[in-house]
Amino acid sequence: MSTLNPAHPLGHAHSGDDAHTHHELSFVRKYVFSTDHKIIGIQFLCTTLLMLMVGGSLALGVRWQLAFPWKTMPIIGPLLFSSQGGVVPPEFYTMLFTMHATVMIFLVIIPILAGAFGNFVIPLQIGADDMAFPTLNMLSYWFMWPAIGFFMSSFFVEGGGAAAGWTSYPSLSAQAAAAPGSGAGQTLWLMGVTFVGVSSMMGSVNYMTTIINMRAPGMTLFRMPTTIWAMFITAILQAFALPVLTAAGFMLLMDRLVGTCFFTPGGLIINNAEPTVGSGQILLWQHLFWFYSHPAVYIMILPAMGMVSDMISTFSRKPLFGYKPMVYSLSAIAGLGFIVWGHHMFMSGMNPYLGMTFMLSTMMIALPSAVKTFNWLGTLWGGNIQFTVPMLNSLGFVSMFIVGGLSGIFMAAVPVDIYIHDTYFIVAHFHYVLFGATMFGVFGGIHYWFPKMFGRMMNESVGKVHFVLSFIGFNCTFFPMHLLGVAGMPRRLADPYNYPYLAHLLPMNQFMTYSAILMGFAQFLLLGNFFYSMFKGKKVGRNPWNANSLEWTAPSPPGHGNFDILPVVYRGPYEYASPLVEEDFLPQTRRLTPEQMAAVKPPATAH
Amino acid sequence: MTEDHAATVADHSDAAHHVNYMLVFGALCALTLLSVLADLMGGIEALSNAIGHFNTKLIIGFIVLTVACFKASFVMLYFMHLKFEGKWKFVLLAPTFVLAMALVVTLAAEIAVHYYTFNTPQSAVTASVEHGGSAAPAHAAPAH
Amino acid sequence: MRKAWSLFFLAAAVVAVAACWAAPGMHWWFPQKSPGGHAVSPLGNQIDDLFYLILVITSVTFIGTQAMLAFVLWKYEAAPGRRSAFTHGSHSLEVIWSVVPAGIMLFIALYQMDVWARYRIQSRFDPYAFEHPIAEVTARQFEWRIRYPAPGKTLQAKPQPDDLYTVNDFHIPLGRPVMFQLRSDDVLHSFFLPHHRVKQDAVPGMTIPVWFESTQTGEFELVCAELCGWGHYKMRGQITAQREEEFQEYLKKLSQSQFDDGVLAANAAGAQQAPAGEEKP
Amino acid sequence: MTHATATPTLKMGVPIPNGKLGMWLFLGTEIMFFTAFIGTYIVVRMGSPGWPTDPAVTHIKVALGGINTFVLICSSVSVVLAHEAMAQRNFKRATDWIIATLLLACVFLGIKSVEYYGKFDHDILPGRIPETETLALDKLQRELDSAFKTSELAVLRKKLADWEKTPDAETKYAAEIKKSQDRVTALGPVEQSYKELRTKIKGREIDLHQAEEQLTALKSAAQNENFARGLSSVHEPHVILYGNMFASSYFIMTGFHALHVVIGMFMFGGIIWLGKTQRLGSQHGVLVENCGLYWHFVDLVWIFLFPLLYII
Ligand code: HEA
Ligand code: HEA
Ligand code: CUA
Ligand SMILES: [Cu+2]
Repeated sequence: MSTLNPAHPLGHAHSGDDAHTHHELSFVRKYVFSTDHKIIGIQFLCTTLLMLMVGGSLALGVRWQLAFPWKTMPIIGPLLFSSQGGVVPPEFYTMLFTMHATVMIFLVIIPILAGAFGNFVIPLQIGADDMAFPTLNMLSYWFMWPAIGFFMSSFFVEGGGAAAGWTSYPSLSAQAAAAPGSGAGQTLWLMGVTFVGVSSMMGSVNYMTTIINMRAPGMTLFRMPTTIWAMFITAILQAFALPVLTAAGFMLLMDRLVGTCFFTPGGLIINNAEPTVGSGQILLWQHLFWFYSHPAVYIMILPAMGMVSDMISTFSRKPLFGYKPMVYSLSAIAGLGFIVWGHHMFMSGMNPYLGMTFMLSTMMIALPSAVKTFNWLGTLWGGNIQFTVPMLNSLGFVSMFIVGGLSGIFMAAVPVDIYIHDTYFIVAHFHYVLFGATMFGVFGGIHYWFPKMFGRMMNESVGKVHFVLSFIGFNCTFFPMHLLGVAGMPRRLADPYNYPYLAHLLPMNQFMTYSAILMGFAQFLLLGNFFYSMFKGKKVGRNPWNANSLEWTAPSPPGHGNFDILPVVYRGPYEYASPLVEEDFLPQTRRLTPEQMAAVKPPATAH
Repeated sequence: MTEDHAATVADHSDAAHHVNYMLVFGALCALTLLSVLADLMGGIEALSNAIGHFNTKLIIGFIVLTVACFKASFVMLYFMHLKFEGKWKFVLLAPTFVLAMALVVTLAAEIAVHYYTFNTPQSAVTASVEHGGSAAPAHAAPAH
Repeated sequence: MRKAWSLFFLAAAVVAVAACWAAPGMHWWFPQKSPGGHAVSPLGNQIDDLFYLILVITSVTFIGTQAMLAFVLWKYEAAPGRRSAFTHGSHSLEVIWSVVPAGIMLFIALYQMDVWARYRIQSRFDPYAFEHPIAEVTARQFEWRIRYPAPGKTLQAKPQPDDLYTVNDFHIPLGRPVMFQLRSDDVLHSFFLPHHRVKQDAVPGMTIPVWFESTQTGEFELVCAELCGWGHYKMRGQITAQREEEFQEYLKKLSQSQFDDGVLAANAAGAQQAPAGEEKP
Repeated sequence: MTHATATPTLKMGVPIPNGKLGMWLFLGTEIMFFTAFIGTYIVVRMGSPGWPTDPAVTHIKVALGGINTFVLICSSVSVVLAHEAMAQRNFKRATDWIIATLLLACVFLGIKSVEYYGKFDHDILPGRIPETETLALDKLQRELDSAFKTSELAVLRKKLADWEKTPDAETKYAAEIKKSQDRVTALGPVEQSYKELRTKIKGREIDLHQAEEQLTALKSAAQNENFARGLSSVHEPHVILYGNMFASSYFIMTGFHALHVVIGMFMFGGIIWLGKTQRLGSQHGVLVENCGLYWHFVDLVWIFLFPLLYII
């Protein structure tokens, strides 16, 4: 029995050396084409951080044009458009925001959540030695690279990168004549999205199998940390929503390449080209696209919600308030998330009765979010709050998610959406949920699991400075967007000041651009801290945060096969401040003797 | 290690349930023949005429799709052994089914029932003004 | 330094609320064509009312939750020797905070339906306006083409020889609901009147009736609100709302200038009208 | 890793191997993938004011589709028998059944390609079907032009022109020049009627029906002169309303189904290779079962495609 019961909760006694002895792998197998979920997770993390730079730089290009329209754009301008004196042409602006969103969504947010954290954390938190299908896992990472290649190369083909927005609505995206970026660039874009899709699909099948079938003994479903629940539900969302996008993508690709006409009504004369033939349906694409992409926005936040729940509980030193409601609300968000996609199409010419139905379901999705928000506050209430960097970022998540979520209510109200649809109000909304919530959750997660990844801590002070600067920069950049939206400024405009009623908004846009640059510089702190600490950070043992879940019983960093002692789980992951023990935490694997159990009668729980 | 263990479990369940595959095969063939015949023979036409105002196409469609559903359930239940699997099959397949239906039903409500005037091939109204003539008919007559 | 983080988060919320409070005065609010930035259409005003209703609800929620956040951060900052309360949740609290928001959401959802129905459901349209569309607006990269029926006639689906055409210049009569048919020739566009709070995508292959009513004379911007290619940002039109008589007068003038073969006009008005006829050989 | 220590018997999760669980989950995603296509087809079809259903127009062959359904059902049986044989540890028999399945898959693809050939032959291809008379005449004109531009006549003319330019060609290639000139004269009437037809089409002097008749006449005249090859690429001008949408959905659905068949064949190839090299063993039970599940799914998709595309 003693082997099942690790008697060293603090874990300082063993460092993970003993785990390394079995396998001798070449460098390439170990670090490049590795099948070890931890290495793959770290590969995903580094790649996506790199892509964050790319996406962020594109965003700064967008911001430049909005603040200083038709002025020489720094770096890009002289480099690419020297003939126009460094002034970017309007179609380049459309490419900038299209590729900004594409990179951020398909190459940063989705892979950093599912790919990086999902990979690293899932087997560790459920007590498995690896993923169910390690080779598939490796492939899932390497399928990212063709996508990156396609996206990046699209800038250099005739006509330039895709320019139909990340939503790629036909006919703009279906007809090569429609816009400069609708030629080869759009085709490459579609192929890129297909590869990302295949990558995610392999990942999600893997995660589902792993979570269903490879949990450690005693790890019942309701003893899983919320991170695992969130990853599980995200994987389900991916698995069942993504194939629809892939199929739609193929149809659009065929429309472009071989002349099918799923999304092309006949008789259109686009840019003086031949009239189109066929009798396809433009709105069909929007339905299929949002059938995936609305669930996708939850794919982009649920894992962060799970991670934040873990961190808030850990650093409040208090059990997660309402664990089961938290889990149910995650599922409810996912379930409802499948039937609200039409709220992106209120103004699209969709059947108005359908619009009403979608409005109702969209309103209802605020409920599980409310439950989550209040439970986070409930967890903090009465806690013993430690303001570590992960905790600060998690608090940033909660505070920003509320803003982003509440602005969602305006848009969910159809009549209000008549006015604010496709204005900066929308842009404000989704940056609040995507950057404000998810990215802060991710920043928190990076600081939180860094010691497990590398056995070292990230610098606390630098982390705090990064948080403060990002938080201020973020809010100064995006909060004013709500006001721009109310002022009626449409999104995707290269030069809004062309319209007299918007001309006076230029100074505000300049302020936002300066803030965005501040926020961009702040990210250097994160990167510096990340790579510096990887080699020079303070060394730590297994459980630097005194946390409960399984990963903290493994060595830091865990060797191949993760656990030196097969973990057995005796309780849920949030038993902080339990009266049963002296310390204020009680790991899931720690076995208590009957005497210990009897010493204090635990208070009635919510389960 | 889990692989081996589980494989034996699977073997057990297989051995326990013997399916007469030939019977299933026969049923599937018969059903296929039925749907081919439904199309080839004019029998249904006569039937629908007898009943009256029913659309022949609708009846054929209904029959062949029902037959397809039966065939599909035979394949799933016996060939894919779903009949003998544990409860997990419901957990796994129910969401897929619900989602697939949700997508199709919504699309049906939207695309198949046009709320707004739908005109495609779009009459090249403005084009005809410009290019002077050769406009396609505004409302192309259906093929049937 | 203690409690600094609580104040930090509190400050963010306070600044946000302050910015919203100051916004109308700084002209960061609804476009100001009318006093106070009110919508210049009845339905637009209803939309604004809904907006303000939701703004009140969300503001209360926002202030409440952020205050709560700041409070717990203030009160429960870690202190040596303290131990947090050991609780896994509360059933009744969960019920309260699911039922109360549910009630609020349901209220918003039901309350707004009527505005939406008036705006979109065709059987709720003003019957006269519905029967007599004043124009067909066809979006096209990157302009708005407007086709009016000849004065005194009703608009036909097919273009008529005596139809009147303008580009990017849409005149409407004041004080009654007007309906027009929205189409697109090439890609998606969106017909957006910020001052009237009207928006509708123009979909190729579809003809969509849109109605609105202007309560104020003057010229207003017509914006394209759906990405339609490189020139999306400059696809700007103009709405001119004028009194009924002026509008009819305008149509007559338009008809005259459009079907003027140059000779008549030259005779009638002398050299003034000459430029219109000049292009003809 | 402490594999050796007594592992607790408590296994979490469902009582099936990971591989099989993963396969079922994958099939779930596949269901959604095909739902997108089939759903699209259903709604587009219901939402279209019309749809070509006449087999003479669509070149849909119910009999071929029916036979293919039968073939796939047979292959489903053979694959399940292979699985059965695996369970009885009769690996030789399992291999044989897999071979049978592979052969049936080949038959399926063979029949499929016959069908595809028919469609290609009549140009029932997405984006190429005229849906109005104008488009049909335009297309006829285009095809006639390109047929004549690349025909024997054009080649001969070019040769003659070349010879004209070369100084001593008259003496050198006299016989050949004569032959070519004769041939050009012989083809004169064909060219003449081509030119007439073309002017008529261009001036929109004839309607589609007349154009079709004259094309037939032209073709038979050309046949007599042994010129038919050049005109075989000219299709009869037919207006098929909503034909493009039909062809698009037909090809995307059967195309992706066929792709799945091909992938399945590779899987079977792998198993056969294992079997033939005597390496197939009881550890491959899950593998064969998974291939079977996949193959049944392919069959399932076809079970729905068949009535949807061929019958309704
Ligand atoms: C992580 C991503 C994410 C998340 C979580 C959300 C969450 C929500 N979104 Fe958002 N959304 C996007 C990403 C996201 N969205 C993106 C990317 C787009 C634009 C795409 C594009 O066009 O390019 C978009 C667009 C978008 C639209 C379309 C707008 C338009 O184009 O016109 C709508 C409309 O209904 C909408 C609604 C909502 C709602 C109701 C929620 C809800 O889930 C929010 C629920 C949360 C709360 C409500 C806050 C917490 C709750 C409380 C504090 C309780 C009390 C509250 C009340 C009583 C009100 N979103
Ligand atoms: C996860 C998603 C995500 C993220 C993180 C971001 C991050 C940012 N976005 Fe993004 N954005 C989208 C998703 C996202 N966006 C989407 C989906 C759209 C809609 C597109 C469409 O309409 O189709 C959009 C559109 C969009 C627009 C509207 C364009 C338009 O409609 O015309 C704007 C405008 O300001 C903008 C700005 C920014 C900024 C300033 C950031 C910043 O937060 C970025 C900060 C990060 C960095 C700056 C990078 C890090 C540091 C460096 C690279 C070093 C170099 C920096 C310096 C030298 C300063 N975005
Ligand atoms: Cu037209 Cu944008
Ligand atoms: Cu959404």
